[in-house]
Amino acid sequence: MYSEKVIELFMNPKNAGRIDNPDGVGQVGNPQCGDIMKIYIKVKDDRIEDISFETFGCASAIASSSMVTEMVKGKTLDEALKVSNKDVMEELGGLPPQKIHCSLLAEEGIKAAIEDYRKKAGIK
Amino acid sequence: MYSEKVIELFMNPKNAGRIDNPDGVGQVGNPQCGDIMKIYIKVKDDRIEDISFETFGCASAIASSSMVTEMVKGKTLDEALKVSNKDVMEELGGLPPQKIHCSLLAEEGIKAAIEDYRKKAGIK
Amino acid sequence: MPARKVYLDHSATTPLAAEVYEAMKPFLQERFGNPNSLHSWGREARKAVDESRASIARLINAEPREVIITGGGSEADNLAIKGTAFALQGRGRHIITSAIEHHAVIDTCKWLEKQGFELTVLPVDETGMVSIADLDAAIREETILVTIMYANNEVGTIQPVREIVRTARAKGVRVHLDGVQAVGHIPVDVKDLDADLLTLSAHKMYGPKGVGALYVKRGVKLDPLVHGGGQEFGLRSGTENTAGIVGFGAAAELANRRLEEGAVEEESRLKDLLINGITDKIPNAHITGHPVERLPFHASVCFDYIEGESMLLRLDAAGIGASSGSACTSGSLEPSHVLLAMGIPHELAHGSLRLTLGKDTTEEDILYVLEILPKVVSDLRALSPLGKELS
Amino acid sequence: MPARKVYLDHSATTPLAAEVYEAMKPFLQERFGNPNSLHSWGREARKAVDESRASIARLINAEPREVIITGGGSEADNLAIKGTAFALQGRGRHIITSAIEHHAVIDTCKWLEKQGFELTVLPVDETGMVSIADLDAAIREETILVTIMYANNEVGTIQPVREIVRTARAKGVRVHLDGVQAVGHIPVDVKDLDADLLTLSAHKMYGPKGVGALYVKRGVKLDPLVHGGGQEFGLRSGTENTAGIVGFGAAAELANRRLEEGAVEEESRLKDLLINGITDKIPNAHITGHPVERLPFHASVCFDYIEGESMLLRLDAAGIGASSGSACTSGSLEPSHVLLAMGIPHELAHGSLRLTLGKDTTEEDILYVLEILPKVVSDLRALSPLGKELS
Ligand SMILES: Cc1ncc(COP(=O)(O)O)c(C=O)c1O
Ligand SMILES: Cc1ncc(COP(=O)(O)O)c(C=O)c1O
Repeated sequence: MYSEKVIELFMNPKNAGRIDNPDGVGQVGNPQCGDIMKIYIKVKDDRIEDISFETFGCASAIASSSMVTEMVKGKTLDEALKVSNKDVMEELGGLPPQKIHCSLLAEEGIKAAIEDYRKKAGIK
Repeated sequence: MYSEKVIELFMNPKNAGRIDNPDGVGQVGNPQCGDIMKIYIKVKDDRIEDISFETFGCASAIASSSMVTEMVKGKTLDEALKVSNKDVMEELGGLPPQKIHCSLLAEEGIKAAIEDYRKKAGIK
Repeated sequence: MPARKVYLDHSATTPLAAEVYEAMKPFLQERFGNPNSLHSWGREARKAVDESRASIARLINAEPREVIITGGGSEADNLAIKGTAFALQGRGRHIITSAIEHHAVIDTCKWLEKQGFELTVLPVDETGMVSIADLDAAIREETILVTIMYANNEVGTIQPVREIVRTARAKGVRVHLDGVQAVGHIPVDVKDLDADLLTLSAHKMYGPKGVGALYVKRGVKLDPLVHGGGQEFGLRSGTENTAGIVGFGAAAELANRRLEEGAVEEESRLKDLLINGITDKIPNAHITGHPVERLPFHASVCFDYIEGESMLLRLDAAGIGASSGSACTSGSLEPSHVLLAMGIPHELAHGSLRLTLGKDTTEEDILYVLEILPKVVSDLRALSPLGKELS
Repeated sequence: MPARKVYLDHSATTPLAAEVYEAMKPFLQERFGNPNSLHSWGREARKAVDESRASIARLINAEPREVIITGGGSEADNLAIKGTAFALQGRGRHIITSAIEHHAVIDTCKWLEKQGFELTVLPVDETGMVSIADLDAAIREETILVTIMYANNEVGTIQPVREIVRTARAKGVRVHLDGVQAVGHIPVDVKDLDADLLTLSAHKMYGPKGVGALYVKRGVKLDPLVHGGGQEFGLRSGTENTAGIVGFGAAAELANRRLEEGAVEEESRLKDLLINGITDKIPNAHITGHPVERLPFHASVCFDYIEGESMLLRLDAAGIGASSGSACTSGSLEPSHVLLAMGIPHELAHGSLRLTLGKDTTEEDILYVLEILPKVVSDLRALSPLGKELS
């Protein structure tokens, strides 16, 4: 059902946990639906210098979180905003149809974190 | 499904065939229903001296024919008339429910042959 | 003990092929998982089910997604017919079938009649063939389904399925074919046929009993017959019979191979040997079914003056397994509706015998039958009061 | 490779017992006859089916004639409910069920609703119990069936079946019990219960998948679900799955023996060890289902802050097979209707875990789970944004 990559990242996720004093935090999903993703970012020179996640959800939600944080780390915010759920899915080696929303959550999580950062920084 | 006795009599029926110049012949059943039994008797001193059958029908019809002819051979006509389908079934070690009509046919066959004899002999 | 054991009742059921049993074994032992489980036990079962579905699909040139596995051929017939009736009742309530269907089709149609559906039963000719003109004339505005068998189990006649499908579909009517006797034995290609629904049964093609399938063309909507957990794409709920499905898959592979290798032609040659031997050696023997358009493994005959069950049991005593459409074999009073629909008189229908060959049938087997059968027939005729004027 | 393989998903399916497989073997090989055939191949198959039916009947104290073999538990549920609905629709069209039924019952009832039947769904309390007062109040003049499960598959709660039957029958209403999780595991006696219909499934009691049974009390009229050749006393047509039925019979014999020997008590002891270990070692763990009236092999729990599927896959990586009522395991959006009906909030229901023991489960297995599970839960909690204020 899951690709090896998904299982690997789910078992050994990268960038898991919290960052102290993050510059931006995005939370998407809701516990009723069984998925919450929280993304923490540190931004320096308009780049994502550090990033982490906390996820309540299934294996593909956790793997998608881990994957998207790896993908955007070091990117400029505008580059990061271009990472789509399709890109995440591709890197994961695909997701089962009923799990596509997990990759969408990952895309939205990054967007929410960046938005939060920009709002706090007074950037429009 | 069938008792050993039924199978034995079906495979090696007794009293099968025709009797030359029978004193009475009874035919019961009809080919539409898949069962015809024809009983031939020779009568001497009001007793069934010889008897035979021809049967178109299933194993239990053939076994019932054979059994009933054995049972009435040597009996007086009145004794023979008392042989019921239950008696035939008992001697056969039972019949499956949907085959009970075969033993009835045997009972009726004997009755028909005796009736034919009595009619020919002018006995009421 | 008989001198030889010769099983000639492959239309009733076939032995499980050795390779099919081998394929099933692990799923009756350590690979016992429920395919719906997420853990490793479940995943290996799911994989096996998927692969088997693909094998079954390949046999009939369908997509795996179009193969719905059921608990047998009868259930698949019921699913096709009731599933259509309940799904399309808003559009119409008229169903067309034929007079020589299997009971799984007839009795289902009759039950629907009691629920307010209308039924047209097409007659057949003396070879067991449906007429395309009759079918065409029977189709009405409210017709939602034509259900006709691919090949008949009692007399082996193969219907003009291509024309049946074409005629129905020209008027936009859905077609179900009961392919239980055909699939695995003659080439069946659903893409080529363009039928909507096709029934298969594993145990008629060297697979296990209790598992069948319904081919459901993509886009064809059915109500499920068995509701529940939503297995089989929502059309047949219940924990999958993994071992059975794997066996069905292996049987489909075997059938594919046999069809490719032309193994069926040898069966057909032996069948002709048998049929010719019977008509040569036994007077008053009437071959039933179509002389040419018939299943390659199927011989059926009616003998005057004797009754089927007694033939079967005499043959059985000699080690030969056969069947009959005689009323006495079923415990009912009427002989086979198939034989009667073909215009065979009652008393002759009572004397029917079916001999169906299989992949392991040999020429020696046939010669043995041709040695035993004439004697069985003449012995029983000697016991019979019928036909004596002729002998 | 995990250190150990521990299968704790016996409510999903059980391994086939070795003796069951041994009993089936000949019917997957030389004893391949169709039980409806008259010849020796058929007769030996018929004998085996009859004997197996008697074994199944003995397990629930029924008469053999009252046991209708089907292609699984789901089909038996469908037969009980639709069979009653169609047979009794002239008398009334109201059906009563509960909020925690298996989908084979719920979805069948919902389909009947679309066909014009009326449905009352009884609520349950926080332990998963139906209230007898609710049931009594729901019965109306037009009520034709009460269908309630004997024991629940997700939380193990055993219903007050005796009172359910008594209440319904006092008002002349037919009762169906889905006994799939109960039969073979706790004593079930249909004479004592006086229920009309009871569903069984072989693969939940060390028998094969794809075979089940419906107990139909003598005199209870049903419409068949699968029409056709008239097998199973006219209630379930189709060539009998001989090997499967023989396996079911052997599984019934095994279950009878285990129940007599009290083998279930050891299972229950290990289950308590597991439940107590979980609540001792893991904070914020909520045992679901009834504390006492539960299946002896059944442990179910919800953990705060984490989601079921991820638990399953982490456990699976450690060699442990378990299941969950999380939405993510089924691919739907809503978590288990059973947990929600018991008043468990959505987010907690997402964190459900079911561990169901079997006849081969050992104390070492349980200790292994108690070593692995706390770490899986705490690792996943460390990944979760929820509940962080508490830790
Ligand atoms: C309570 C209950 N009813 C019915 C079923 C369906 O049984 P089967 O899987 O044999 O169709 C199950 C198991 O899946 C069950 O747990
Ligand atoms: C033509 C036909 N249709 C349907 C069936 C029913 O198949 P099954 O025995 O698998 O239920 C059979 C065989 O019994 C058959 O010959």
